Amino acid sequence: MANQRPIRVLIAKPGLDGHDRGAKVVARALRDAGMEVIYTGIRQTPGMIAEAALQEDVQVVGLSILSGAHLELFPRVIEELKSRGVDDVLLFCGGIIPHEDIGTIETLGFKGVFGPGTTTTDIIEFVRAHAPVRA
Amino acid sequence: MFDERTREAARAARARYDAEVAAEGREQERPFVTTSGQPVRRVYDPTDLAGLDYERDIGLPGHYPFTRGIHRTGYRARTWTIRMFAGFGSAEETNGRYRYLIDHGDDGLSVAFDMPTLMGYDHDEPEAAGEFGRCGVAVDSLADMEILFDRIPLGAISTSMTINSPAAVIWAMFIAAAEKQGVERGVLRGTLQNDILKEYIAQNEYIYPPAESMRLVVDTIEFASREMPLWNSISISGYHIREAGSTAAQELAFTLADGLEYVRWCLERGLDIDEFAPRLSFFFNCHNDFFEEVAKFRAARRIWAREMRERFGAKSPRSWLMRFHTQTAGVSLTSQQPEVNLIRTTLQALAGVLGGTQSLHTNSWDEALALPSEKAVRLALRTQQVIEHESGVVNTVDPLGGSYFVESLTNEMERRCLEYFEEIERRGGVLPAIEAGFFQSEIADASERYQREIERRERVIVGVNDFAIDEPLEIPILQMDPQGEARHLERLRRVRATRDPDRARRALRDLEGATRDGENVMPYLIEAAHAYCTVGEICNLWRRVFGEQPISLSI
Amino acid sequence: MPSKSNHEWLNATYRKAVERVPERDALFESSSGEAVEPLYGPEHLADWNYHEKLGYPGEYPFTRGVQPTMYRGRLWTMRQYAGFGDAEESNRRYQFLLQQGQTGLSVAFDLPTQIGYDSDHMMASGEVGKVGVAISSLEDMETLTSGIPLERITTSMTINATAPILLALYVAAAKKQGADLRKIGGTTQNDILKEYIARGTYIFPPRPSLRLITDVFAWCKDELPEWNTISISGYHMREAGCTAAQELAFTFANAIEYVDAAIGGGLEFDDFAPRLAFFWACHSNFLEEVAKFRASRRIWARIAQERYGSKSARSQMLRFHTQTGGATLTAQQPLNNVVRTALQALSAVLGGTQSLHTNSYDEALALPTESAVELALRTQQIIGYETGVGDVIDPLAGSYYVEALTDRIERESWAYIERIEDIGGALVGIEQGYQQREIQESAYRLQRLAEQKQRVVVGVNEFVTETVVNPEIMRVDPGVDRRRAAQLEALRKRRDGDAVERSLQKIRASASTDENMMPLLVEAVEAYATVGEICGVLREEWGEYREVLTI
Amino acid sequence: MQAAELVEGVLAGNRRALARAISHVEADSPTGRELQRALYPRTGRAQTIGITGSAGAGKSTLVGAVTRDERRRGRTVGIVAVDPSSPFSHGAILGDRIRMQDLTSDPGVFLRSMASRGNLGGLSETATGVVDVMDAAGYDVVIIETVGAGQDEVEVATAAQTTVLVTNPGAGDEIQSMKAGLMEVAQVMVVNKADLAGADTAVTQLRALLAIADLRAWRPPILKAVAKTGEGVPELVDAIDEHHAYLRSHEHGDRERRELARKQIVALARAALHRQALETAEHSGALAALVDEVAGRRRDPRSAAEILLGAVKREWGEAALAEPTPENAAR
Repeated sequence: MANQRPIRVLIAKPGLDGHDRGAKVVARALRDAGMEVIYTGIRQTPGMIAEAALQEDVQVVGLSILSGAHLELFPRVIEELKSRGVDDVLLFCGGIIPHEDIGTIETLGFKGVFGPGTTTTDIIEFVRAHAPVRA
Repeated sequence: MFDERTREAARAARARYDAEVAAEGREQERPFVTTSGQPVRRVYDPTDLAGLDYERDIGLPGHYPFTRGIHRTGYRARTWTIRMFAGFGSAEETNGRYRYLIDHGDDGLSVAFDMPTLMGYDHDEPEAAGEFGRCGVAVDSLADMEILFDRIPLGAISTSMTINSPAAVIWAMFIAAAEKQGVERGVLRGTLQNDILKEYIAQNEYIYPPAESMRLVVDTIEFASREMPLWNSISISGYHIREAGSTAAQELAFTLADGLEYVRWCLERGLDIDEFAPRLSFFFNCHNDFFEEVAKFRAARRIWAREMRERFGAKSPRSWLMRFHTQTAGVSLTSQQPEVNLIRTTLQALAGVLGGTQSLHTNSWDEALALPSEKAVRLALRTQQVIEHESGVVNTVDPLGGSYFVESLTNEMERRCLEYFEEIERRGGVLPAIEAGFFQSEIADASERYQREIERRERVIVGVNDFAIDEPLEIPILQMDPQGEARHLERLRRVRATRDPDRARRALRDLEGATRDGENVMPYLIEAAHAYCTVGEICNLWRRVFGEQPISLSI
Repeated sequence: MPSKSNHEWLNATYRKAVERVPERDALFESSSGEAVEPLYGPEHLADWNYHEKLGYPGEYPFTRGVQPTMYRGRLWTMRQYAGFGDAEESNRRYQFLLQQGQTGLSVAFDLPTQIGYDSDHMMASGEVGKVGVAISSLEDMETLTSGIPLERITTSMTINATAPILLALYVAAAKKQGADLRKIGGTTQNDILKEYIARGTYIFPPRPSLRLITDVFAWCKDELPEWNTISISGYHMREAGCTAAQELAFTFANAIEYVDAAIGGGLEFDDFAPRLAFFWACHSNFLEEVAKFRASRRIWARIAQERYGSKSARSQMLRFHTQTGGATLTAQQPLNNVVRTALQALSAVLGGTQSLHTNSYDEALALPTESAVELALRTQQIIGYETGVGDVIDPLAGSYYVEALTDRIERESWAYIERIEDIGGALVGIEQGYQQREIQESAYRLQRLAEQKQRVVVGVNEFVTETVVNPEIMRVDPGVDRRRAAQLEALRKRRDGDAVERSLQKIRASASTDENMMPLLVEAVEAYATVGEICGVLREEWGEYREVLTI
Repeated sequence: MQAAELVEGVLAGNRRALARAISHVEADSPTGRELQRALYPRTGRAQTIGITGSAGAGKSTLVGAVTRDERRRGRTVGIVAVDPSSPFSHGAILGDRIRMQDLTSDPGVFLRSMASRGNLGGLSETATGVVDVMDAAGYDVVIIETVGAGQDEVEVATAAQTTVLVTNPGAGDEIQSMKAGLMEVAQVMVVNKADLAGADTAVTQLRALLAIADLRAWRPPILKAVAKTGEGVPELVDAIDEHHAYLRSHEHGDRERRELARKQIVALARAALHRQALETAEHSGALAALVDEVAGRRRDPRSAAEILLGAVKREWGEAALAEPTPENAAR
């Protein structure tokens, strides 16, 4: 079993928003799908998120935000990741994100943008399909 | 219901409470009444149900007197049929709309016809000018019917048709269309509105005099009870009475009175009540006054069951139970701030469901402005689906049963209905009352009262006489296909040119003979439909035989 | 009584009917997963006593409503939660809502304000004005309330960790308007326990937080008698996924914690209890929600009378605000949300709410636009003016189902309340993550039910349409950060720095005492000390709370 | 990054290299083995601390408090936090960062969460290796915190030089029923949440248990602490330091370090043996046949186990003859 490597995912809530229902439901579903989920809790600064992604050497980073501050916070998370040389993680996000912002967020490097009503199955499949393989 | 001691205690406490409130004087100074003008008390408690007997007056679902619904399983086995009334322009366009609705979860079709069709004219007659496809689909012959139901399996879906004076003709064409699809008439499910009495009372789309019209209705009922066991031969409709401005109590009373009148005519024809009564169905409006509407539906079932069993001695429980379709109230929609109509429709639909309707049409929010757009119709459909799947009200049968207020209001609706029955009887029955303009004037009075209340702002209509805003409307209006009418007329011309002229002539001749001889006209109509005789040809034939009812009848 | 019992009917008739046409493959259950029976009848109310269970409106146990006249006297207060950007923009929105017929204000603050950071603080970056209005100083509060007569309009403020400071700001602004404080009405949410459980805008550890709350109770009793000092909220726990019964139980357990703290601080129950208010969610299960509201009044009346020996009816009556269920809104086919909200609003009214917020249909996408807010308000007006449901008090009373459901929710709630008591109370439960875990279990269950399509969400897992919705959405002016920073900089230059420093020192000194902090807070904000500065001092003194992992 | 590059990065204290190296070691991949071989000679500088105790004892909070104290003493800290994997899905939720939020942006702290990944001992087989990598990366102190249930408490003793056992007031029954073995692996005992009633009773109970335990030269101190406020934590760190000094200087220290090495080898070998034996058994097909027989009541489970073991031994005998290198046995 030690040879089986579960996918490691970081689930984080950037900013000050405390509504963590979605983040927790996703964390739990990924766990139930056999992944190792590092859950950081609420009120994470972009620096904290990037540092966690680095130290935990995750393959995937998922951000949840409902406050509408995504266009401010997401670019800063990307910046912090880059400054640490973390350039090979799969990024996705979820929350209340207007459709017209999706393009911008994708340009930042987010491969999945999941709005309300997304099933956890969709997210699990997305992570399985796109998580980078680590030797 | 409650023991005497409980009620006695409640009476004392209630008196104390009422006195306190009166002393405080904080209630608004306005009459607290239902839309039917019935006063409502501030609070209802067991004292209001004195004399109510559970077994006798409420009972169990699926059991006499059906107050709690006609199905033992309520909506737990099957929810109501979502049936969206639709039709406009040519048969091609309407067929497209039907297939769209079915794709989005509509369970049953409901056909709206345009004015020429409703009045029995072909679209190339001068009376039809300018009316093509405006408020429904244009149908002249079987050729239109075939297109209207193209790729729609008539054996699998139920179809309701809102048609009255020419009901027998349109029905014959429908049966012919199904037969051409290879579906036997015996398995067809659906409803024919076919309610001529309410046309004289409220909607005015009659052609022939009452007695002759009634004969055609009885023909259809007879034919259905013999050959089409799954078909609702008539949908006795309060909807239009209500839309014309009646109160809920009047809607209830006049509709049930009409229903009883049809029963009498059928009995006179010599039909067995248990043979035809199970196929009678009803159609009610659902307006804003939430609890009054729920009570109306519950009372309707109880009254009908009692009348059928007690008065007419029907033996079969299936003759006792009232099945009905509901449509939310078109007149309650406003052209001001039209999105707000979505809310009205939602609440009305909920009342219809809590009242135990068998099928439901929800109006689209833009209908006060134009024919509904596709998106608006879909949203109306979603309204029903949200109630069905998300509100949980379908989980238990008759969830409001027992409510002091609702039961009390149900009793009250029944009482007022029976009062109207007596009044109608005093006037010699439904037809004499129609001829004397009784219904019409009652409705006119109610309508005027309602209008006055609005104008004096005793009754608030949100966005109309209060909370009004001044902003231009931006509504996507449904555009009809400009080629539709030409295409339709070309088809009508082609039908006349290409049909077998002898078969058509013979069919019309035989129909006339049967009409004059008092034979059931249905078999002759079906043959005429197959022969591609047109609606106008048939209705004009009857105009000659029966004469026309002058329009001066109503006040 | 019927000759045939429901039980017999179920076994004979009903079962036969189901054999012929089986029940739909659907969940017949309440939000707690309890089965809903096919039929409710008189036998469900067999041992049921009208006077014990219901009584009359305005009388113990208040099941039928807290006022004798209810909506025949006055409709509920239509109170739309609003706020975004800076004080000036929000003030404009309030003026709009008041013109449209809204009858009370409800202020949403941005996250920095809720968590005690000024708009120019590093932690506030990107969040200023996003989910509510940014208020850092008295200057902002004056702008926010400008042109709104605070003596006449009641204001509800959704603010918790920093509630005493925002209340101080409101009071200071009212004083500047020349208002009589004895006439100032409104509500501060001020409910920190549910923040630890579900909403997350806490700052300090529980003990000092509870002290601030009881300070507000005590101070308002004398200074601001018309103010609802706390709005003990189930809303956010429900939004986080708990069931209706849990919503009541966890909220009452929190209420008990507050009351005990206040009594422990030397207050008399009947002195402060009349100013306690509650705040419920209204979700989609139509009749369960009605039953929940009715049960909540009965439970509180019993807690007040039996647990605290209350003598005053005003302390026993549970008054509550309701908001329709934000979590029930879908981003797909957003107009369906109008339907949901209308149904939920009707539930709340049938349940006898004192005030109501109806969500806008576009809120699952972004902040609501003005036209969506207007439609949400119209929803309430239609219920109030067109449906007649307000003409009769507690119109569903007596319904076998509704009464049985009311009893059941009450029973389930008591069981939870007792379980929390056994743990050692709400606070201990929170520290152990008990409530959090229970809520997550329910949330996860709901999610699974939806994914397995056992629970249909129209437009999401059934009746799906492919069309992309791209409605007009509301955006907060992106320049608000810079503007706010400049405003604060100017303010800090302009004000009397020494006075600010002195007032902050007093607050620091009082942190370790049990002195009532409210007068000090009023003094500080009147000197134009900012929310962030005051919280900064208290953070240094009390430290910060860290969440408990409960997944 | 290749192994050589990683080794260089780890030794230079590059955090990204360290994180990636840990992943390899945790996965027990060939690169991971290579890294361990290359890095082990560069370890031994760090003070390694194991923190164990039952669920809810406040271990994470205590790790945070100890780390803060160590930082105040100017030491850098690496933390390995192990949480259980789900026995069903093998997934895990690792939430230790929540309680150490203030530490996660401190460049002198490196926190790595690990899942137990369903190993028999509970504690990840590879945790020892991860501790070594952190040691090699130059952290002055490496703390390993384990899931608090079952056998893993014993196993934590193999991963660290100093094991701290955490209990709480009111845990009397639990202390009474503690396995003697557990008592014997702890070098420091601490009653956390000592602000609650019953702290002194707990201390007395621990003392009574120690009195009957089979102890050597080092007598574990019993301390009280309140991790939440930091009360008693400096004393705890002092005690850990003392044990560290003891290992370095005392005559018994050397013996105990050898004992630790032995335990580590045995634990790893046992796990590897166990796994490989089962793999071999499944692979040979012997197991499936035996299952049929036992399920059909034709053979008793005990004899079946013996047959299985025989089959494994035969296979291994041949393999061992073919390639008798120590590496083969460890694969």
